Formats: sequence, C-alpha cells, structure tokens
Amino acid sequence: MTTFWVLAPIMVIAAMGLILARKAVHAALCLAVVMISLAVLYAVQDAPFLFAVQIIVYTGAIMMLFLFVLMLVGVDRSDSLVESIKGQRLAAAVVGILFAVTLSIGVGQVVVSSTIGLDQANADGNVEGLAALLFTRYVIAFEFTAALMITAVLGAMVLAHRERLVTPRSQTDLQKQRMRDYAEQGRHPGNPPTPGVFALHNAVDTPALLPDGTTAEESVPESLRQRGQERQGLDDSAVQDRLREIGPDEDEEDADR
Amino acid sequence: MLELSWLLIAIPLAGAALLLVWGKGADRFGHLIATAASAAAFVLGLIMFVELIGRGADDRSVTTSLGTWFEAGRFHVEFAFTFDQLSSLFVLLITGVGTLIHVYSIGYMAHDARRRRFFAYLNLFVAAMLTLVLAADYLVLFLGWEGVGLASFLLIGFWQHKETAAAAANKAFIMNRVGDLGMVIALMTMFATFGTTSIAAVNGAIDSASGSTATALGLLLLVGACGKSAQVPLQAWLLDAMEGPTPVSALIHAATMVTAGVYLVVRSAGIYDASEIARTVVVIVGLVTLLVGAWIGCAKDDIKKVLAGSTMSQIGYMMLAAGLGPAGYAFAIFHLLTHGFFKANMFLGAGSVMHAMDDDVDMRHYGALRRAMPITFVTFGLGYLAIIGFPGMSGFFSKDKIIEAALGYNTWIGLAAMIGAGVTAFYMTRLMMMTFFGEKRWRDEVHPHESPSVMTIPLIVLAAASVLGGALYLGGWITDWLEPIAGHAEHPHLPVPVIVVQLGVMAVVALGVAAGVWLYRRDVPDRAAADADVSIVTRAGRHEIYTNEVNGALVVLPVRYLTRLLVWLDARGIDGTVTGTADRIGEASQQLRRTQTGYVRSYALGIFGGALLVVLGLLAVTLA
Amino acid sequence: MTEYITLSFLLFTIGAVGVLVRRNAIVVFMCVELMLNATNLAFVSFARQHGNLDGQTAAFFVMVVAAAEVVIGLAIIVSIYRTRRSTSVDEANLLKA
Amino acid sequence: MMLTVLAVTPIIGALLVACWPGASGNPRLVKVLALAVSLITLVLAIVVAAQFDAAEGGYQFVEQREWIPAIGAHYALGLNGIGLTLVMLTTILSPIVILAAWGDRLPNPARTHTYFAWMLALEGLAIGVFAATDVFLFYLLFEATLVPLYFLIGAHGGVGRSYAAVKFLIYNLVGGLLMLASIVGLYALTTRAGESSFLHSELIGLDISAGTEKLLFLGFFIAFAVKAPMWPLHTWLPDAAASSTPSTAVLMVSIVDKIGTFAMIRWCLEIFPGASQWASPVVMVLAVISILYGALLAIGQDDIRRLIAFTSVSHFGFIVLGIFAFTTLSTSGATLYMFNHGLSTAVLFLVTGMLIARRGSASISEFGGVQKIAPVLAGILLIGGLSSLSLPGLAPFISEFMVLAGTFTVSIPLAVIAAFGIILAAVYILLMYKRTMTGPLRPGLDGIRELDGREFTALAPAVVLIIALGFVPGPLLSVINPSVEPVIAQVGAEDPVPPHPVDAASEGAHE
Repeated sequence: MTTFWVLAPIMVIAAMGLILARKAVHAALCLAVVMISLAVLYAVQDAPFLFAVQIIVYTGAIMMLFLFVLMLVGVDRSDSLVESIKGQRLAAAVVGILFAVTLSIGVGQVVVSSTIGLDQANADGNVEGLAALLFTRYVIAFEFTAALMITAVLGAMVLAHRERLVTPRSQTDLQKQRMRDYAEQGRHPGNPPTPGVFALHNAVDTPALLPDGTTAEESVPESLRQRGQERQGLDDSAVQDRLREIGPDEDEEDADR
Repeated sequence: MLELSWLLIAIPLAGAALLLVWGKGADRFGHLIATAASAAAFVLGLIMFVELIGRGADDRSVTTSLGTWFEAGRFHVEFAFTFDQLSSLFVLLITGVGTLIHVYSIGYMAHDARRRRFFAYLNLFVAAMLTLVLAADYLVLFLGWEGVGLASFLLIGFWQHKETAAAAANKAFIMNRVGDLGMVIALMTMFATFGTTSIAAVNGAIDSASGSTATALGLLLLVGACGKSAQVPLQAWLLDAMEGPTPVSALIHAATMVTAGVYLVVRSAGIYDASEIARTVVVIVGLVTLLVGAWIGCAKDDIKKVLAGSTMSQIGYMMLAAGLGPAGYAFAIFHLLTHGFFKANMFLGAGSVMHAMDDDVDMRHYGALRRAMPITFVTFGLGYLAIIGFPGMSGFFSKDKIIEAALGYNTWIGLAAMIGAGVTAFYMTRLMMMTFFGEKRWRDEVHPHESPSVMTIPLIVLAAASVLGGALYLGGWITDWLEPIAGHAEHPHLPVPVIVVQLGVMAVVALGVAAGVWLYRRDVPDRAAADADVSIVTRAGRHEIYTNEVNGALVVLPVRYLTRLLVWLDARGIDGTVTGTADRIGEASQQLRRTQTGYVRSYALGIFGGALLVVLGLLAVTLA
Repeated sequence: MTEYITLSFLLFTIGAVGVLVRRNAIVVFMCVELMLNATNLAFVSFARQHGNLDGQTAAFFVMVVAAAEVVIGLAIIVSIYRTRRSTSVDEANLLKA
Repeated sequence: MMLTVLAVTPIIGALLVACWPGASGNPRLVKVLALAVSLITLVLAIVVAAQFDAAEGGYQFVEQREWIPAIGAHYALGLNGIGLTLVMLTTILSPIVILAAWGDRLPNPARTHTYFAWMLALEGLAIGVFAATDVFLFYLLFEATLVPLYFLIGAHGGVGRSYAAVKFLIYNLVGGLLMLASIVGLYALTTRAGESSFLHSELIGLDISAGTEKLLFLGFFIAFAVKAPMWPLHTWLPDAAASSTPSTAVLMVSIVDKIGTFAMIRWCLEIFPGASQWASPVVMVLAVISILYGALLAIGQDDIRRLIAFTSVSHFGFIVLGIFAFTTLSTSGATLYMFNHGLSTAVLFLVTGMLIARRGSASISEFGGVQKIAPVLAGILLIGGLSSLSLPGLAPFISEFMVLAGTFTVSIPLAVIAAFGIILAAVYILLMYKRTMTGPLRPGLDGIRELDGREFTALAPAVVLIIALGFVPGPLLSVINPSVEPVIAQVGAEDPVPPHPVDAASEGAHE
C-alpha cells in the first residue's frame, strides 16, 4: 500500500502536468512519469508481465514515438494557453469534476466484495497464466490483434509515405525560374539575405533587416518559418529599443537636431 | 307488350350512344338515325297506349323491373318502370313532340357542323325524359331527372363558342342542382321513413307517417320541381336558357322537361294529398310564377324570352292546378299536354322566324312578316289562339278548367289566375302584332322567306294539335283516364255559375287582346326605350324582376367571398400553421447549428458530457 | 481496492479534460494514452479483486490496440502537419459548414 | 400463395424495369415492359376476383406464416370484399396510369426507367397493404408506400417538386409515427394478455380498457386521416398533386390515399369499436367540414390540379362520413365510393394532365374554347367532371347517395349539410369546364391536339367503367356488402329501422 500512496500523488501531479505544460516535450515527460509509475503499480498488483509490457511497449516504444514526432514537428514550440473556444475550459472543468465525483461515488456502489487476490491464479506463474488464457479463450481476439498490428503498420506506411508527384527540378530549372520571376515580378534574382545580417540577435531565427528598417521574412530558413519558430517583431521600434540599450547613436541625435 | 317500357328508353338511348361513339363517320346520316329512333319510340309508345286503353280501368298500371339497381343493408332499389295512364300520356307527348322537333331540327340545324352531336343530345334527352316519366322508383326518376338536366346543359350550351351560351348552360345546371338538393333530401327522408324509395310504396304508405313527414316531403319535392320547372324562386335560369338552339327551347324548355316538376307533383299525389301545407305552398308558388312569368313576358323584346316568360307563366298555371289536389291534378296534366302542343308550335314558329331573319331575335326588327312567311304565320296564329284561350281551341278548355278549379279553391286566387289569362292575352297579342303585323322594320339585307317543308310540316302538325288538343277533354275523358292516379275530382263549388266564369275569362282575355292591338296598332320604334324612360314596372319586367341581382347578392357574392376567404385561410391559417411550425423548427435548428463549431474539441466535450449523463443515469438506476 | 479504482478514474478524468482543453494534437493524443492507461489500471485492479487473469488479458489487449492506434494516429498527425504546417486540432475544423 | 404472387409480380416487374440492361437508354422498352407487367398483374387480379366467393364474406386466400416469432409478427395476407375492391381498383388503374404516363415529360428523361419502376413498386406495395391482415406487416407496407411516392413526386414531378415531396413525406411520416406508437401499445396489450400477436383476427377479440382504446384509436385514426386526407390535415395534397405528374397524382389520390379510408374500416372500426363509436360524432363533423371546405376551396383554385386535389378532399369527406355513420348502407357506399372516386379522379387527373401538357400551363385562366378543337378531350373531361359531381347514371352517384342516405338515418343535420356539397360540386366542375373548354378559343391554344390513340386507349377503360358501374354496380356491391355487414356488427351498430317500413317488394311489384 505504501507504494501506492507514494506513487499516486506523483501520478496525479504528473497527469496534471501533462495537461498544464506549455511545451509538448514537458507533457511527454510527465506522461512518461505516469506510465512508469503505472508499471510499478502493475507489479504491485501481481501483474509482472504487464509491468514488463508497460515498460517496454509504453515507455519504451510509444513514448519514443511521441518524442520522435515531437522532434519532427518542432520541439521548441510552446502552445498558446489562451482558449479559443468560448467556455470550453470551464465546461471541461465542470464536466470533468462532475465525472470524477460521480465515478467515485459509483465505485463505492460497485466495489463491495472483498479482494480475492491473484495468488491462486498466478500459481503457475503470471506469464503462464496469461498465456493459457490468451491462447485458449482469447485466441481469436489475439489473432485479430495480430491482424490489427499488420494493418496498423501498413496504414502508417501509407500515411507517412509521400509519393513524388512531379519530377524533381534540377538546378537549371530553378535558375530559369529565378530569372523568370525577376523578369516578370521583379524578384531579386540573387540569394535571399542571410538571417541576422544586422546582428542584433545572433541567431538564424531572426529575420534580416532591410535598409528601410523592415524585416525580410525570407531570410529565415523555411523550416523554421513553417513551424512558426522565427522571432517575431524586430520591427522598427524594437530596433530603436535595442539601439537605445546598446548606446546613444550620434547620427540619430544629429538627425533629431 | 306493356312490359316493353324499358325498350322505349333503350331505343333513343342506343341512338344517342351510337351517334356519339360512331363519331364523324355518322355525320351524313346521324340525324336520320336519331329521328328514326325517336319515331320508333313514338310508334312503340302508341302501340302500348292503345293496348293500355284496351285494358280494364283497374289493370292499367304495369310495372316491369329490369332487376336490382343497387342494394345494401335495408336499402334496395329496383330498376323498375311503370307504364300507366299518366306516364303513357307523357310518353306520347315526349316522343310525339320530340319526333316532330327532330324532324324540324333536320332543317333548322342543316348548316351546323356539329349536327350529329346535336341529334345525339336530343336522343339522350328523349331517353332521359322517358326514364323520368316511366320510373317506378323515385331514385330511377331522379336518374332521368338529372339525365334531362344533363341534356339540357349540353343543349343550352350547344353553341359553346358563345360565352353567353356556356354561362347559361352552367346557370341552368347549377340552379337545377339547388332543386336537386331538395330532391336528394326528399329521397333520403323517404328511405329513412319508409325504407324504400319506390313511388307506389311511398305514396301508399304516406298516411301511416306523420303529417309533418308528408309536409317535409312535399316541400322538398317542390324545391326539386321549382328548379326543374323554373318556378319562383328558382326560375332565373329559364330565360337564359334561350341561348340554346330554338328546337331545344321548344322541346326541353317549353314542351317537356320544364313540365317535369308538374309531373313530379302529380306523380306524388299521395304525398301532397296528405299535406295541406305543402299543397298550399304549391298553389302559392304556381300563382306567383304565373304572374311573374306573364309580367316578364310583357316587357321583353326578345321573341324567345317572351315565349320563355310565357312558358313560366303557363307552368305556373299547371303548378297552381296541381296544388289544388285531386280537383286540379287532371287539369294540370291536361294543360301540360295542350301547352306542350301550342308552345312547341310557337317556339318552332319563332325558330322559323329567326331562321328567316338571320337569327335576329329582337321583335322590334320584325314586322309584317305575315306575308313573307304565310305558313309560319298561320301555324303561329293557331298557337296564339290556343294560348290565349280562344273558344274551341285547346287552351280554352285546359286553362278555363284551371281557373274554375282555382275559383272553387279560393276566390282571390281564382281572380288572380283570371288576370293572368288577361295578361297572357296581352303579351301574346303584342308578340303577334310586333312580329307579323305592322310595317316591315327589318334591314334591307335581310330577306325573309318561308322555311323549308321539313320545318313547316312539324309546324302544321303541331298547329293542328294545338287546335284539336281540347278533344282530350271530350266527355271528361282525361279526368276519367287519370282518376286512378289523381283521385276523383269533385266538381268545384263556384260562387257563380260556370258559364259566368267562362264569360268572365273571355272578357278579360278580350280586354288583353284589345289592349295589345291598340297599343301596337301602329309602328313600334325599332329600338327599345331606354330603361330610364320606361315605367318601373316595365323596367323590372325587363330585368326579370331583378332575380338575377337578388341571387347574385344573396348567394353568388357571399359564396365567392367565402371562397376567397377560405382560400386565404387555407394558405395562411392551416397551411400557415404547418409551414410555420416547419419554419420555427428550421430557425431553432439554425440556432442549434451554432453549437456545431467544427472544432473537434467541442464534439469531444459533447461526448464526454454524454458519458457523464449515461453514468449518472446508471447510478440513478442502481441507487434507486 | 477502492483507491486503485479511484486513482484510475482520476487519471481518466484528467486525461479526458486534457483532450478537451489542449489544442496540440500530439498532446491531445498523449492525453488519450493517459485515459487508456487509466482503464488498464482499473482492469488490473479488478483482475486482482476477482482473482482471475481476464482483466490482465484485457489490459494486454488494450495495450496492443493502443500501440496500433498510436502508430496510426501519429502517422496522421505527421501527414496533417505536412499539408497544414500545424498540429493544432482547431485548425482541422472542416466539419463546420 | 395467390396474394403473394399478386403483390410480388409488380415488384419483380419494378426490379426488372429498373435493372434491365440498357433500360436507361431505351425508354420505349421500359414503357412496354412496365405496361406488360401491370397487365399481367391485372390478369392475376382478375383470376383472384374470379375465385373469390362473394357470398361468403370473410377473409379468403388466407396466407399465414411466422415472420418474427420474437414479437409475434406474422406474414399474413387475406382479402375480404373491401380489400378485393381496392385491389381491383389498384390493378385496373395501374395499366391505365402507366399507359397515360408514356408521354410524360420528365425533368430527367434519362431516368425514365426509374419512374416506371417506382410506379410498379407502388402498385405492388399497395396490393400488399390492402391484403395485409397483420398490423405489423400492414404498418411496414403502409410506410413503404411513401418511398415510391416520394421519389415519384420529388424526382419526376414538376415545378416545386422537392418542396411538395418533403411536405408529403413529413406529413405522412408524422401520421405513421403516431400509428407506430399505437402498434407498440397493441403489442404491449397482447403480450400482457398472453401471447404477443399482431394478427387482425387476434386483435379483434382483444380486451382493451376504454381509455387505452381511445388513445390507440387516435394514433391509428390520425395516421389515416392524414393519408385520406381529412380537414385540417389536408394541405399536403394540393401541393403534392400540383407538383407531380398526372400519373403520380392518380396513384397518390386514387390508390394510396384510399389506404387511409380503407384502413379506417379495417383497423379503426374493427379493432377499436368502442373508441370508434366514441369518436364518431367528431369524425362525422370533420368529414362534413371536409366536404364543404374542399368544395369551396376547389371553387377558388386557378390551378386545375389543385382544384382536383381539393375536390378529392371533398370526396374523401363523403367516404369518411359514410364509414363513421356505421350503417351498412353508408359504409358499403363509402367502400364503393373509394372505387368510384378512384376511377373518376383518375380520368380527371389524366385528361387534365394531357391538356396541361399540351398547353404547358395548369392555370385555368390560360385556357378557353378548347372544346372546339379537341372535342373528344373535352367530352372525356366532361364525363370525368360529371362523375365527380355525382351525376346519376355515372358510378359515383350511387356511392354518394348511399353514403348520404345511410348518414341521414343516423344524423339528419349532418346529411343535409353534406348534401350541400352536391351543389358546390356542380359549381366547381362546371366553372372549370366552362373556363377551359367553352367560349371563343384563346389565342395561343391553336396548337392543341386532339387526344391521340394511346391517350384515348388509356382513358377509355376508365370512362367505360364509370358509365357501366353507374347502371350496374351490382357485382361490386355483392362483394362489398357481405364484408361490410360484419364490420358494422363488430362496431356494435345496427341499421336504424325505418319508423314506417314498407315491404318494398310487395308494394313495388304489383302488376
């Protein structure tokens, strides 16, 4: 019981952390805590096989997958915590609390008989007992899970696979396109400006400042822009603020006079 | 032979069906088939009549049944026909006059492209009219009753391309339907009271029922009779019905169909004998119509409408007589027969005149036609003498008898009937003077000429009948003949000797003739005086004593507004409620739609909330 | 026993609330996993209470299904991210007419 | 088996027509095929009628098989005289309607085959409804008839068809739901009484408390009143009739609507006799209102099809009046009326449909003087109209008189007020005839053709039947009467005895 009382608060706190963390990575770590704690609780409850599976499958495989995808779509980005649907949060909280309360009341009604314990069931060993069930009574369901896994694998492949729809464009094509854009739209044919040329901020996520003081969006690498990770708003006033921090600029003062 | 009464009906019916189904192929000879059918029915009717005469007095009613028409529950209708003294006379009138008019129509309709159709309708009419008079059951009678109504509708509206003709046909049918309503309710009352609608059974059992039943039946049948016979207050259709071809006016709207109401009353003698009130109402209706018809006849310039007013008036006489009970039934029928002859004669004569005048019906455009159309003039003149009751002519006997009977019933009613005779003499004299005497007033391009012999021969025959029709009364034959049906007629108790009455009537008639001759001795203007310039009496007569206006204001307009109101209510009220409900639901759905934000988290909240409800429900059930 | 079940419910509710309030599809997904794990805990606890291994078997199946689901789910998230450059579930509101 | 074959034949025909290879590209083939199927069905129906023992009265050709034992539903068919009458009406009208529909201009000509397939399907379902003696089966078929009609109106109708189709569907579904609730109630009652059953024969003897009976009765009655349609539940009919093809309108008004009045007799009167007695005064008043209201509204219509629809509201008023007067005469008359009204409305809808197709407008004011160039068309319209206004000598007169006379023995005021309908009938029919057919020919109507051979062939049988039944209704009544008598006995009503009965036979037959 000690284990439970130690782990239970941790798990609840971690679960709360899961839904409150701004950053997805933190949430994932919280989830990992819950899962490992669960594994321990399984062990405590005479389920050594599930303990192992929980660690291997959940913490080992599933959590890794989560983190993998997180890395893929931008690990740094923290979510905005401003709710966009009116009343959603309040309603969720109310329903959640009511749900929890109701279920807890319900438990008192349901769990009345005393605990039998698994000593007898686990007499031949937990794994053997499970195996006996899986391969006799639940054998059909088990086979179906096999089919499910295969389907899932195929599904993941289909979903993640990207067919090349057009032949890749060669350097020549790109160059021609660039010149055509210059001719037709007046786009600068040269390389895009490198980020942070006016090195107020020494990073690739800072857009370059153009001579008129505006930012050049295309100076930030495209993948950052797509994730929305470029630094915003190095507009004129920000530049001025930064300049003021750095020190008085004589030219500026001359101009003022 | 007497069992063949169904054949009387079948022959013209087959003629009508043949002509209608055969189609254009029969255009060339259709009229001959129709005339032959009518003539065959007449011959058969004559043979049957002779056989009937040969029978004993109490063996003269032969009922034949073709089988059950329909039955359910307690109700049972036999398709049965009775050939007896009354119906035999009608059969002869209908087929006899009918055949003559068929012959006449061959000439009259010679140039009409739809002549085959016309003859088919005529045959249909003859069949329906025979059904009416031969029926042994009120329901079969009603079949004929509506059949003649249909034929009348088709024939009044025969020239359908004229709006007025179509409107007149509709008016006739719809006003008759009002009468039919009375008939139908009477039929239902008979069934509810006696469990049958057999004419013999109902009239035989009427004494067992309460007096009020008899009165109700009598009044309801009178409503039907008023519709069919153009009696006040359902008379307005008859003048419009003159839109039909003239032979139709002669056959249907003078000689036969319009007298069906009188037939009905006489046929229902049992019912009327049992109800004093019903009889009195019949007398009043007859008297009022008599005077109104005569009034209208005096004011119209349209020759056919004068004759139509006159028809109304004469049927009023018959109704009056029929309302007098056994004292008058036979005379009603007698007058009906003689009127059938002389009025058909005059209508056909008027048709002959119109034929000569390029279908102009305005008497003010006639004048001095006696020289141009001698045969028409002579035959028409004989009809004229008959209708005014010139001594020795048929009308003299029949009308005199009615006036005598009316005097015996009530002095004032008798006097009123007498005045009616005088007025009749006046307007008929007016018609004669304007049409055949005086100076010619027709336009130069009109060339009056005598009609072809196919038209004049029927005129001559009918004129002869008009003169000789009084023979039916020789030795009181007709009263004796009809006694089994009409009951024994007591000689009326008159306040003065009969001869005084006859002289009085003659004096009144002579006065009327004299007035007519005097007033129209000189030229009449070929255009009628404007409404404003004539007396209110004339104006009312011209406007058919404003009955159309009254009907319009009391019936047509309210129904029209009611209809509009209901159409509006149906769209707004009933359908509005339904569509309104639909709209409200639609609006509510629009509101609910807002909850469907498209955000998956909203839906998830819904699912979660739903799960909560389910759990709550389960808990509630387990805890309860 | 009751406390295990209560914990399970608590975790389940927290997971559900997480699904409702988080917008990052990956986090939403993690919350779903939390809910699944919570039920697993209930299964295992009930197995112990009833003294047989059927509950554990059920938990095992849940894990298998969860694994498959995660694979597909993440694949979907990746492909959505590829086209829409976002993992916010609010962006995928095409259900709205 | 006979009845199953009869009902299934058109349905198989419908499948054939719908699935025949190349059907969508060959309308002519489809039409011939559909006509052939409907004629085969007619022949089968005639065989059934020939084998029917009219004097016996009860249900014949009975088939009964367990269907859903769990709820006691049976596949049970059987025909009594009333059912046979309506089956004959259905099978007679179907070929007429299909032949008349050959020339229909559909919104999507490529779907001609589905048009005819739905018609055949409707025929089969209607036969099933008239033959079903299990209320569960009846309900299923009753609701199933909505499907073909919905598509016939909604997919193949004219202007405003989708509005009309939806309105039609919702009205009838709401009615159907009320009926379903009542059927569930019946199920509960039979289950409580012992064995669950939906069989007509079992339900007749069911012991129901008065209050429950009234509620269940109302569920059934409202469904049928919507179908019939009775005032004030009628407003779907004019819209549906105005937006469908003439053939669809005929199927709807002449056949499907008859299901309502037919079911009133079979299910309301027989199963809930007490409640029927209880409701009869109100229903009769509603029926009389329907009669006058329908007639008055018909007078006020400009659209010919809406006019005919409203005349039907009026006629259905007569039918319901006859049914709920509970006399043998009136109820037999009402049954006969169903048949006759089917014929006369079919003629009216089809012939005006042909007229409307020629002109491209259904507005009465757009016509005038047509009689001059198309006399046969005008003649058939007139006969149809005269039958609608119940002219003696045409079939509907007898039934209308029977209804009125039977009602008169029960309630004089109602019968007298209802009789005013005969005047209004003359007004609406003759005004319509006058405005369309008489007077000078309106400009723009010169191109109107006379009926062609096919159209005439389609209409002639109905016209001949109308005239023949006007004089010889005996064969039909001999089938109807023995079936109506037990209904009246079941309701517990007795024909009022005339206060001064006359033995008509002895009085009338003296030579």
